[in-house]
Amino acid sequence: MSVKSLRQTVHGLLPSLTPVRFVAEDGTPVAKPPTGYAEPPVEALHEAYRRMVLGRRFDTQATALTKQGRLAVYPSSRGQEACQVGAVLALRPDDWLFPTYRDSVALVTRGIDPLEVLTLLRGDWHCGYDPAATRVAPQCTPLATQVLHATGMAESLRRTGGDGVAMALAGDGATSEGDFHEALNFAAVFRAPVVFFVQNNKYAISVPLARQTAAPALAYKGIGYGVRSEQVDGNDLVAVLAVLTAAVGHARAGHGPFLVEAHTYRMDAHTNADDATRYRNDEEVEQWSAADPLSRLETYLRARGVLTDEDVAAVREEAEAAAAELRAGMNADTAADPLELFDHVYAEPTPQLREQRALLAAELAETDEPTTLQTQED
Amino acid sequence: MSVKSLRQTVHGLLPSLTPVRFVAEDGTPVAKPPTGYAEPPVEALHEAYRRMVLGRRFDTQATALTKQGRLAVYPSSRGQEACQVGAVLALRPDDWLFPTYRDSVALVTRGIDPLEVLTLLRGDWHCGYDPAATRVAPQCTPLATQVLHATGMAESLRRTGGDGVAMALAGDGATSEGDFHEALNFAAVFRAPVVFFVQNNKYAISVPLARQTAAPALAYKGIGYGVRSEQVDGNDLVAVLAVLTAAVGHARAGHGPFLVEAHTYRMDAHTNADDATRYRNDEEVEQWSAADPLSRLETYLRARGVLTDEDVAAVREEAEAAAAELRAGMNADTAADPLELFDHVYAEPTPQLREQRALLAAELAETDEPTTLQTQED
Amino acid sequence: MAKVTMAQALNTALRDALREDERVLVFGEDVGPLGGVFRITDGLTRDFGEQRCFDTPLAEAGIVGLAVGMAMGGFRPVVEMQFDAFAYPAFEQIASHVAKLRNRTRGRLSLPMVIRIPYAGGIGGVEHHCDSSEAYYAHTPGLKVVTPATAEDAYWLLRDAVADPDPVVFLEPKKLYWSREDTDLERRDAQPFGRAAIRREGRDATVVAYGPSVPVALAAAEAAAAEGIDLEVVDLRTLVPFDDETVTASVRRTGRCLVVQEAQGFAGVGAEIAARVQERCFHSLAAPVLRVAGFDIPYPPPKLEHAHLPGVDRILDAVDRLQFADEPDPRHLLRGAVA
Amino acid sequence: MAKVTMAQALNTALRDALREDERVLVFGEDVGPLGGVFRITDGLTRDFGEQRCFDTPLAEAGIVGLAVGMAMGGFRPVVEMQFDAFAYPAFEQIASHVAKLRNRTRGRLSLPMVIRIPYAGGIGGVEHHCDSSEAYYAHTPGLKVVTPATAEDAYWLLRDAVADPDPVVFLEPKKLYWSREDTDLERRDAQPFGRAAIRREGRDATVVAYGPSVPVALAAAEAAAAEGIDLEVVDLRTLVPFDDETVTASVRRTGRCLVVQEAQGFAGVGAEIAARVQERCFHSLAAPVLRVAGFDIPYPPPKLEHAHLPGVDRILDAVDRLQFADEPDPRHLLRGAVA
Ligand SMILES: Cc1ncc(C[n+]2csc(CCOP(=O)(O)OP(=O)(O)O)c2C)c(N)n1
Ligand SMILES: Cc1ncc(C[n+]2csc(CCOP(=O)(O)OP(=O)(O)O)c2C)c(N)n1
Ligand SMILES: [Mg+2]
Ligand SMILES: [Mg+2]
Repeated sequence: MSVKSLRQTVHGLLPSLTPVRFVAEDGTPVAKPPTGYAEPPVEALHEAYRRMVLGRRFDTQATALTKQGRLAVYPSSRGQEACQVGAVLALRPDDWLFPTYRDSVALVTRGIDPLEVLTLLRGDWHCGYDPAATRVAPQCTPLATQVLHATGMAESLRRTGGDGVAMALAGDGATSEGDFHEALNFAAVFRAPVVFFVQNNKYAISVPLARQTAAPALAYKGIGYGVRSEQVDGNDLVAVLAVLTAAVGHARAGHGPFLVEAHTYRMDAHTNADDATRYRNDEEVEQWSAADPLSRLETYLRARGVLTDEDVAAVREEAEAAAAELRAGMNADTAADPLELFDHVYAEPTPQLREQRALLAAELAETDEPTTLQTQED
Repeated sequence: MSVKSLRQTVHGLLPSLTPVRFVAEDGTPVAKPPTGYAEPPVEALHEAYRRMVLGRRFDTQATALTKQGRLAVYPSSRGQEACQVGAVLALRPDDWLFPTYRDSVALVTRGIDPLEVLTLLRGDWHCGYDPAATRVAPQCTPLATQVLHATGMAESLRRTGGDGVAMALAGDGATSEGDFHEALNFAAVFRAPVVFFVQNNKYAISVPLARQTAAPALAYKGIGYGVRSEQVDGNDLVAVLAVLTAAVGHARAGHGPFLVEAHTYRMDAHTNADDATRYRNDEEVEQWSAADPLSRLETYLRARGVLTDEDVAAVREEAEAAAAELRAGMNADTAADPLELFDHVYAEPTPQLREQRALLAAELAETDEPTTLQTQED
Repeated sequence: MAKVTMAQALNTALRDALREDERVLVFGEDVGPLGGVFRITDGLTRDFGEQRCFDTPLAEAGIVGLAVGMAMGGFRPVVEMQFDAFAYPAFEQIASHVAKLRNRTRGRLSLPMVIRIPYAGGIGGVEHHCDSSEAYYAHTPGLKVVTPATAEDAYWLLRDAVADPDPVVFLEPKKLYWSREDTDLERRDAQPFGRAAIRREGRDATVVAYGPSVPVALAAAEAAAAEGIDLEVVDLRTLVPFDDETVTASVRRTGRCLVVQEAQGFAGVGAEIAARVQERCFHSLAAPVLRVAGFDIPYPPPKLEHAHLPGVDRILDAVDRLQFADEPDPRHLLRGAVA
Repeated sequence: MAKVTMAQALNTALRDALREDERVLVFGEDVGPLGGVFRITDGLTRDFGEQRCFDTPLAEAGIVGLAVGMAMGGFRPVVEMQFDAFAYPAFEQIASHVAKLRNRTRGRLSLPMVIRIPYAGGIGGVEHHCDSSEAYYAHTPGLKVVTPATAEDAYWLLRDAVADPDPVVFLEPKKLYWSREDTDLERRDAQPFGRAAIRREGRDATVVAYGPSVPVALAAAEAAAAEGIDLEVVDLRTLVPFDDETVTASVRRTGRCLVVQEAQGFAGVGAEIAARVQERCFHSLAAPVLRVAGFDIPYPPPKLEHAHLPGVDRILDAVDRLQFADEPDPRHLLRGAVA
């Protein structure tokens, strides 16, 4: 390869020096729109706005449920709605999504029943929705492990001849895990159609970005694998959707994986159980309030004349109705039968599990309790 | 940070577009010497030449011993002597080296008794030399794990106030492991004085580089961690020593870690037990013969008038003597007492190990064998 | 004497270790300003500085691998894995290096380091946060494996672990973090490292437990006492080294033995205990050594963990079976019923 | 009937599986053109193409994680870990995902995949190349764990494993790769998956073994026969599921039981076997269930492995102890002598 074409290859892999942005924090279009990315059509932005409102309402409702003691734990993604909605809207229904515990808003946007989304956090079962039907993997807790699964799924999709794409979601902290590295490398070597979408929300629980990496930006990791990379303002839905659409298109067209880093911010603590005052100050949080993705998009769409007061009111109403439905649903008892514990370990229980199941069944019979126990929460 | 200084940061981290080289394959100086690296003083090159001859002779002797059935297995590094000698000569005796199974020539160059180097491969014990005294970690087999140890050691050196440096050796294949990634990241965040030296010999056993990575070069991994990086012609001792000296100097001066990729070639099979004809052809091997690091340096030094026929003859004689000594040493029985198996598991054997030791002692007494068994090889 | 929680005892142990030996370092994920998700390292960064207690990037193999290098370099790292299942990424470093370095080098290098792991269930944690992973470590020669059941032991065993010349996997039963007890940490009443403690003396059977199962075993012993059965409860404290002497002596005295563990039973530490007790006490045994363990299933979701964890009733049922006849085994009858 | 090595049997099993089911894929380190370092995948790339058998980058978590995703996507991956200890980097993927995905999703997703691991010692391999790691997997619910001892079983168990709806850890005793036996792989005489095989019938005691220990147990049985002791040898074949029925029936018949394993003994699979045999057969036992296992040490260097591995003599010594009295245990006498 000539030095010139090498230089081109290198520059083709590196991200933009500054995050791609279409809309400024105040909701006005940036002076110089980014080159190389098309602004999504207005209907898409309109739908994204609606989804963000619904997502935000879901998120605040879930947080409220923890405060009322009706949900054990919830990792809020308030402030990250542009990322989570943008990610889902960039995908087709037949693409696969590999989310983390933080990505409940993405799941709701994908159309999964909010109650099923909360099954894990209510403690009823490990995954409440049907991953095969929704093409959404179970929300993943062991950090970065799902990035490999997404790569494997993408490789399956590539081999089965369609043009499906897989998208892995991961946090800034998760990029430090070995699995993240192995996934990017495998994807690049196999040219698997996978998009790695890093929501850099500046913290991994209490650990700030500067303690996580010394890279100029996480998007600079791509070149080390030969993976095209980009960084984007994660609180600008227009930019997120534009860049992710390009990334998904790149993968779908057979050009291999794509890494996108979104700069965003986790407005709430890590979960309701966390105390963020121990490691960050209010000023920082307030500064990021000004960059709120939802009001930014609202201002932008209103200024473009494509979002009316009625639209806004209608979406809010829809969101309130969904929140009310969620609250109501949380009253229903959904705990599993303890004997189900033995049903899914293997396709058929082993002789050992049959014995153990019988033991538990006998105990349950003895204690005269119904096998479906009342939950303590109710 | 301004866009301009960002751009500078990025370019400061990226490696040269082509490998740094001082001496062409035919032993003549390159037309345009690389900028930013000083050619090492002639005495250093002279000493490097001597070490390379000794290393090459050690390596061929070890391979010969496997053919005679006097050594179970040996992973040759023939063709990589510029890397292994350059690495050691770039370090001070109080720096630490973290080698792999492939780096026996580096160990010999470091001054470790060749017999002690071969203890592992003779099957006598896992590590035959004293790592504390030599400041050379045991040769590491689980790939890339030692890169983390080197980082930890470097961090220790940094904290204890001296200016010691640690160097980790790793192969191209090892860069795919998660531990490689985690080590680079930790080192960058802690600014640990560690040099990561990747000997890219184009194969990981049978797997060629193109199946290992899609990166423009492995050195492009550095920027994703904020680690300064360089690539070098690994068969040009002058370049290897120049770049590693700079890298070690960078770390020693407190500027943090440095990643160097050397492009070289594994002339022999993975080990004597491997059959390289299954996965590569002779032409490729022959091509690389022309790039031999030893004859290249010899030609270069002779042309510069600093290496005479007498010098060459003297070094060869020294090498032959060392080989003869090694052959003789291999006749001595060095197998450990079976009861030593219990001695180093913990500082003090547990009660369980004392019982087990007694069991074995009783067995050995019963079978009337001396506790130090004759080795089968003898 | 003051009321102390296990969490406080652990925090105090780290403080005292940091104070007494400048080679001691504490690091891991969120152990710095946050004080760890369980606050075991609370205030350490503030009081000892960032050089002594600090956050690392998020990578467990990295944390353990760094600790290996730093221990080689003369430090005494005490690292935290945030939860049991999140130590698995470090498994290679632990099994292939932490456990083996001393042996590989014939004792020329050693790794005085502690890997602290909040472990086991009972706190309503979601998947991957409640694994009982002790068997993985106890089966790996070269590691010492510790799990305290009391605040006092937590303090002394952690001090012992930090001072130990060998690597110690220190398993903290997270459900006991907040249980309080009266103890004076300044005075060592605790057994030496490597010795079990008889937490309750009894005549009729020996219950061997460790870590999170000890309080359950003690509660069961109280309940059994009400029914006229007098159980001896042995708390192992260290799984490796194993205190054969105390366990064997107890079982030879009582003639019966029950082992309790939270972990899934198959090939767990309880299996080892049962195996060695019957090896050593066979002719003293009036009944087989029985085990009460977690089921051989992935840890259940929070609302079902009560069905999985060995509780007082399940222990009492097993005590009832300590006199059973070989044929028929009631479990085989049950099994016929469901097959 | 033809002479077949275990290596050939495994290769044939992979070929037949690749041929019969296009969802089957073989991948890992060096499994392509090289045919694997043990040549188990010899010729597969040539005969089935790069799409069906291919090399991956060098990263075990990556290989297993990729397999998880591909199994979710409808494939049936058969992956190779190059050696036992080099599967440890994949431990998190195996324990937290491979073992759990079906359960987490209530059966909506399943992972029909096989993780092949050449394991255990006896070939003079250097450190990290000879670990007996079966207990780590057998202790992890959700995995099936298999280890063949004959070429015939290697073939059929691997076919069964590939066809199984659940993930299987397939442990290949590398020292048996080259042992030949007369067998016709076209005709299935092998037991069903999950059942043990009685390799030798005997009256006096049951020897339970698996994988690499089976031939040693059989050799010991021959030697014992010469001394007038008639040993029954049970080959477990699958560790999970465990065939209690066969083992229990045998021990109830013989009244004595000895368990043989190469792995370090503490909390190994042998402990489980001993524990469950005495639980189920207590009143049939004339002596404790004894274990002959590897020592609790890191695997020795090549020249010392003979001292570590359970051999015929050590098994015969243990057989002698099957009639021992509880007090005094000869090992305790020994221990007194060295303490
Ligand atoms: C392997 C592993 N280690 C540790 C944890 C505990 N943990 C849960 S979330 C978290 C922080 C993750 O940070 P980041 O990746 O930035 O995602 P965010 O929570 O900010 O969305 C940690 C350490 C885990 N889940 N998995
Ligand atoms: C974790 C791990 N996986 C697999 C292996 C088996 N193995 C030994 S050497 C090797 C190839 C290494 O290639 P590379 O890193 O390029 O180094 P080279 O041998 O070429 O010097 C492999 C796969 C290992 N030693 N460790
Ligand atoms: Mg984050
Ligand atoms: Mg290589």
